[in-house]
Amino acid sequence: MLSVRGLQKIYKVPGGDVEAVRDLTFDLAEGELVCLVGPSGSGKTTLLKCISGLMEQTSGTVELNGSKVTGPPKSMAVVFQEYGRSLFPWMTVRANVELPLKNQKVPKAERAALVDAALKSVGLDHVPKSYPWQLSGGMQQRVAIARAVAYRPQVLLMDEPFAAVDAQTRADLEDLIRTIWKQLGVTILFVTHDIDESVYLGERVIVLSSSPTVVQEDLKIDLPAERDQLNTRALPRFMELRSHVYAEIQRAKLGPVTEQITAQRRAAQ
Amino acid sequence: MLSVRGLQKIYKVPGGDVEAVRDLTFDLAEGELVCLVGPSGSGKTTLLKCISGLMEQTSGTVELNGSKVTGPPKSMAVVFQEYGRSLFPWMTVRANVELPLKNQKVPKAERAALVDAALKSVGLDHVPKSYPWQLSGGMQQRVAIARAVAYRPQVLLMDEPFAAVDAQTRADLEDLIRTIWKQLGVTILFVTHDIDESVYLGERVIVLSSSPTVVQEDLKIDLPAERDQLNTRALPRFMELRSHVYAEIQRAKLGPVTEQITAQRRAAQ
Amino acid sequence: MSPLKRIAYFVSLPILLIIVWWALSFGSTNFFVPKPIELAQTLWSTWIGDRFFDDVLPSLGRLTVGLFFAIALGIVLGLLIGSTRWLRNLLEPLLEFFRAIPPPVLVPLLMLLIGINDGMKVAVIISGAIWPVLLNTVEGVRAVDSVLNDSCRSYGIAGFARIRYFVLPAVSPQIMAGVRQSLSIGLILMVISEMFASSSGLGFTIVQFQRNFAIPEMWSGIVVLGLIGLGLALIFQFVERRVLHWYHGLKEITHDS
Amino acid sequence: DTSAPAGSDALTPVTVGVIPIADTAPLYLGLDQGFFEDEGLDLTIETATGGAAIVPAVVSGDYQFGFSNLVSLMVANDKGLPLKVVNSAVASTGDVDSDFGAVIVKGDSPVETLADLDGKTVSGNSLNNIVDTVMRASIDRLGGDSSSISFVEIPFPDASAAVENGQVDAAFVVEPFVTAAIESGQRVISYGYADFDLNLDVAAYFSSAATVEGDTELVPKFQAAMKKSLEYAEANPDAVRAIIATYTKTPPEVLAKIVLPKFPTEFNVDAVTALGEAALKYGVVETAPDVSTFLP
Amino acid sequence: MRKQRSAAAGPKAKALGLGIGGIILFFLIWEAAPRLGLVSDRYLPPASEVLARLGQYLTEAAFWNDVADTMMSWALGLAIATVAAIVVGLIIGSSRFLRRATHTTIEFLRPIPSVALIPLAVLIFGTSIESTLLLVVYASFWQVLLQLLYGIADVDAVANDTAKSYGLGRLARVRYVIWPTALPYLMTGLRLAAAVALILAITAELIIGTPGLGKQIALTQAGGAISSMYALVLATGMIGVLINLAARIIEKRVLSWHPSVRGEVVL
Ligand SMILES: Nc1ncnc2c1ncn2[C@@H]1O[C@H](COP(=O)(O)OP(=O)(O)OP(=O)(O)O)[C@@H](O)[C@H]1O
Ligand SMILES: Nc1ncnc2c1ncn2[C@@H]1O[C@H](COP(=O)(O)OP(=O)(O)OP(=O)(O)O)[C@@H](O)[C@H]1O
Ligand SMILES: O=[N+]([O-])[O-]
Ligand SMILES: [Mg+2]
Ligand SMILES: [Mg+2]
Repeated sequence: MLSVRGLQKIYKVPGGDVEAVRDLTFDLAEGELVCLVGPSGSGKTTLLKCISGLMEQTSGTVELNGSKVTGPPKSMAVVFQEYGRSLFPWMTVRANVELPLKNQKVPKAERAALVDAALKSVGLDHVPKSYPWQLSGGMQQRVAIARAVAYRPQVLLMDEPFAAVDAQTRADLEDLIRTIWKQLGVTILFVTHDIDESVYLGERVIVLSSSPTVVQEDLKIDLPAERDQLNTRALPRFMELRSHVYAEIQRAKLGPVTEQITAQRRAAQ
Repeated sequence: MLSVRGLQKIYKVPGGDVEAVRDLTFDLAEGELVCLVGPSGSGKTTLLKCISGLMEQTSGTVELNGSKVTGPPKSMAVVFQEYGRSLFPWMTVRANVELPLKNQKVPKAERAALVDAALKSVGLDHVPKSYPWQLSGGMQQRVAIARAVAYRPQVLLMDEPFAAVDAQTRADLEDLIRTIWKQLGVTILFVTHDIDESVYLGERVIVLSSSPTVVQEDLKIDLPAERDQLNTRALPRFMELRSHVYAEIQRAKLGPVTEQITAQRRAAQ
Repeated sequence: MSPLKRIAYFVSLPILLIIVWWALSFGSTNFFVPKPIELAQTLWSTWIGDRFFDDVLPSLGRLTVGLFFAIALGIVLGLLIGSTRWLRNLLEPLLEFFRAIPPPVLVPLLMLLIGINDGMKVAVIISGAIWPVLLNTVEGVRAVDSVLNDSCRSYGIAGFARIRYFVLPAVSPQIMAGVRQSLSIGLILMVISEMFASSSGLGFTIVQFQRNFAIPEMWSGIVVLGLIGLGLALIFQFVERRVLHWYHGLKEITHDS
Repeated sequence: DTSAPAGSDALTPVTVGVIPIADTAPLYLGLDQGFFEDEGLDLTIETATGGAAIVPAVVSGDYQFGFSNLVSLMVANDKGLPLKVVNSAVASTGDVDSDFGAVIVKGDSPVETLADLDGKTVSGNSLNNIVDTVMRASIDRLGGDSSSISFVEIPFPDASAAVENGQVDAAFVVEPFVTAAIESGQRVISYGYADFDLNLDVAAYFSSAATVEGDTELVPKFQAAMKKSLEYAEANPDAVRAIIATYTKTPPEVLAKIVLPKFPTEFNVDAVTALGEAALKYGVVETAPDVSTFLP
Repeated sequence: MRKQRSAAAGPKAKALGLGIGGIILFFLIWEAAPRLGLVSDRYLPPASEVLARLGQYLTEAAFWNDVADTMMSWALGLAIATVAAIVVGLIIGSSRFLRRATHTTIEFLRPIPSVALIPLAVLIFGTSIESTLLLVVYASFWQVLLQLLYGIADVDAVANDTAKSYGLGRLARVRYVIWPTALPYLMTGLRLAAAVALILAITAELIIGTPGLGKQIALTQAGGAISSMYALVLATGMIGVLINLAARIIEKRVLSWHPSVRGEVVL
């Protein structure tokens, strides 16, 4: 369904170019839940922006359902890493979540039901009339998640969506994502820094190298489909997988670091 | 050294008040490293703002070295949860880190050395001339950390400072904080959502209840002073402690939730 | 803030300035320099009565129409020009050209093209009052937050919905800055528009007073202008607080002035 | 100027604020001919578009003398402004068929005389001033009803266009716009000033009470120089046209054709009295000036 | 590097081309209007005639003297107004008390037309350049001040808190936080004020009669030299275009970090 081929992105900045992503190739099947991990600055956000058609890649292609992505496709929702800036400060929490549905001309009653359900599922049913800037960081992030969930997209891109919430909420939200994924058959690409999370959530984990970025590893997560926070995380296979990913990330971070630095120094000259 | 007594904060908003913090009382001794955990929206950021003198509490007192905090005290540095907004987009990374030192009239050479060391310690010595908006989320967050580190404060308040960085970098930064803490004898209050992190880093962990917030637990972390990522985390005592904190947070989250909702509903009417 | 304190803030500085002015003009015999007491008397006798209905109200009517179109056009053009780079490149030099033309030479031209009527006077008001709104809107549109913009695009919010739900609110703080400027500039141009091809109106009357050496009356006319400006500012403030309440919350601006 | 020869430091510097039109040609001629220097005056001429700048400058003493139309000076006198008329300046030609100020209408306008203007729209450069006062007086004298006319303000340069576009039915203009209007096919229905009085003083030179009292020698010197200048101008129309070309932007071909005003050395007291009474009648002033004290 | 530069010159040239295209289009309409008899060419001469007259002006030293005189009043007046507005704006803007206390007075004074102040200016300063300056300064001061006040209100709460928590005092915050935040607003204020200052410089010359383009415009108006008048007006407009060009260049430099400018480079 989603196919990324030889994706390269070079940011043109005064004083030299920054090659954020060098060469990424991978596929997502319809209804897959894939986690993406990689060192800070490895180009995960960049990749998501290219996939969602918000930014033009320098070379390579992104295809969705067989057709090239040139602009933001309908039926795709993105949860941005900069959650604070992705909410409209002039709208209440409720209006923020409702807006994409309103724009899709979803009937009022159905809209209300979707919004209520989404807000409830992220534990924010008590603040619909608040404005985003009246909320804590974690609450803001959950509003952004609720907006994506209420939208019922076919493809969901999430960029570290749980970074600002507490451990318990995080666990709840992880289960929420898996539930939605299973119920609605949505295809999910989920960026996270939490290795346990990537293994717990994903059917596959893609590990990116550090910048300039390539796919370092594409790991199948062969855990049972039914997962729960206590038992799944206690499975020996879970431990194995998380250790494996951890090692990969360490390798990613240590490995090409020198190469990266020299490359950027070169670019800066 | 830092003493919080009966702290209460009520946000006045049109349509009702929000009691973010009800009654917080705790002390930090000089040179202590305390972690603060609590559910999303429990008032951690609010508390930090009151301690740093950026916001006036509704009642209660904050004392630093015996004198009441009424404005931002010198020799205190804060790393904000909204790292993106706390960096000045009109300054390069280097200038952002340098600014507080420049303002303190630190001599140029010393300043340069401090800035270089701080940037190096967070792994950003290759991008001093970039602007914050040219960096990834994790890189921005590390700039904010570098700025606090370079400042050499007596008191360091950090609000989820590692939320946006990858696991490996996070581990490195944790060790960085412990090193600085030990070397410089700085008093640190560290807000985190990562339970393992709170136990690994802190000498004490304070668990907040959910809103309206009180101190639910003040836990001494009796782990050896010398900690390292592999061995400390494998200690049985570490496991015990983290389970304890986890249980507390779960209790915090589940416990007063109904109370919280009714309170806020009341306020909204 | 208590109403009393509010009133105190409202009148303190003006009263202080009037006292200073009174003290300075106390011994003055200069014909052109007004004195507070004399001016207050003149203000009453000159503007309360027929003149209010014959001169002030029609002027205010034209001002209202002119400001409405200036603001509406400024916003609409600003949104278009700000979000379409080729349009901006095409029009900017031309607009800058017209922006620099002084009203005293522009008015005869408008007279030629539009005629001698209220339409011409309204056009003069628009020709000056549009710029602050237009420029601020253009600059605001150019600077909308990139993450918010991406959010909109990714949820397929485009076209009119994008303007309505994203661009307009996002730019509203800057639009408001422009509108506030436009109010006083509109008032100034209302005066200038009545300096030509006119036989009534507040501006016409002020100029008549000036030419006929009715100096206290002239100053009283200027005071009327100031008071109208103040009235507009109060209305504006009321509107702004409602339109920008989210912004003031976001920026932690406490308003109680 | 600053590079004046050693002998000239005996000269008294004097600044006159004028409007750069044909009416003030004698002053320029007098400067050119050295009449002012002869009287011990070092003359500087400053120009402005109207009284808004000239009157305050004279009142403040920045200028010693200024040029203004007579009705403005009557209004100032009426309002108690301490101005003093010191010298005649310009007057109508004494010819009802050719003067420097005229009421023009469109070539195909049905309006033939001032009396036909009832109920119509007429422009002047400045309302409640000399132009509408003389027009009203002439209209009422001819049996029209000046109160039925709506007067609007249109500057002289823009009036002909307004007439042509039908925005006004008639307009009072002065040279060079009279000539230009006629050339473009518009018609003159009245030479307004001459119609009011064949020899109507239209404008004057004035000073402030403070200046007059401050230097009792100054005004006589200025008057002496002005007298010579006005006489010279009256006697040398070609010199007048030549000098106008130096300080105005009137195209030479137009300048050759314009009707020059008269430059009298004495006021026509009867005409000024009548003008004052008309100003009173039409509400321009509250009391008519006492000509014996108003004029020098 | 070279490649990059030529790539950057592409859109720049295109922008310039479009801008010139816009102006040419305007001239064509202007040329056509009198030629087609929409307005009489006696009152609005065709563009070609006016351009020819302007071309003639450009070769005259006196014209350039007038331009210099006008630009002198413009530059001085704008500079004084800007500096004054910045100082006053930063003082008022960073104090809630002053903001409230001055509100009435500012709103009362702003709508007073500069032209109404001409008699007063002449009374105080005579017909010297100071009179012109007073009018220019009075009119353009408010534009800068108001924009600055709105700019100051735009300071990000988190950025301001950051500065406070690192011990940046009021002055340091003004310099490092408030100033950069307000700068985009200030630039707009400056562009508004630059045009107003030019307008008032010319209007003051026109009415008071101090030397400069305005006085020439008054002379050509009074003399019925219509093409010359429009040529001078054209010159005025062109000065406005050049001023804006300069403002844009300054803006590119001082606001390179700002989304309005950086957004145009990236992507
Ligand atoms: N606008 C930009 N201009 C220049 N360089 C940029 C820009 N945006 C990102 N980069 C660079 O591209 C690289 C990848 O950034 P990106 O934000 O995609 O990383 P990331 O994987 O999302 O990191 P993180 O986990 O920290 O969010 C970084 O080196 C960053 O500095
Ligand atoms: N400006 C404000 N106006 C009104 N309510 C506010 C404001 N700021 C915070 N609150 C409320 O105060 C409570 C505590 O917020 P705070 O940001 O301190 O939480 P937090 O513990 O930092 O949460 P998180 O872990 O999600 O960052 C929340 O319920 C929030 O909605
Ligand atoms: O202030 N103005 O007269 O334009
Ligand atoms: Mg990222
Ligand atoms: Mg927080």
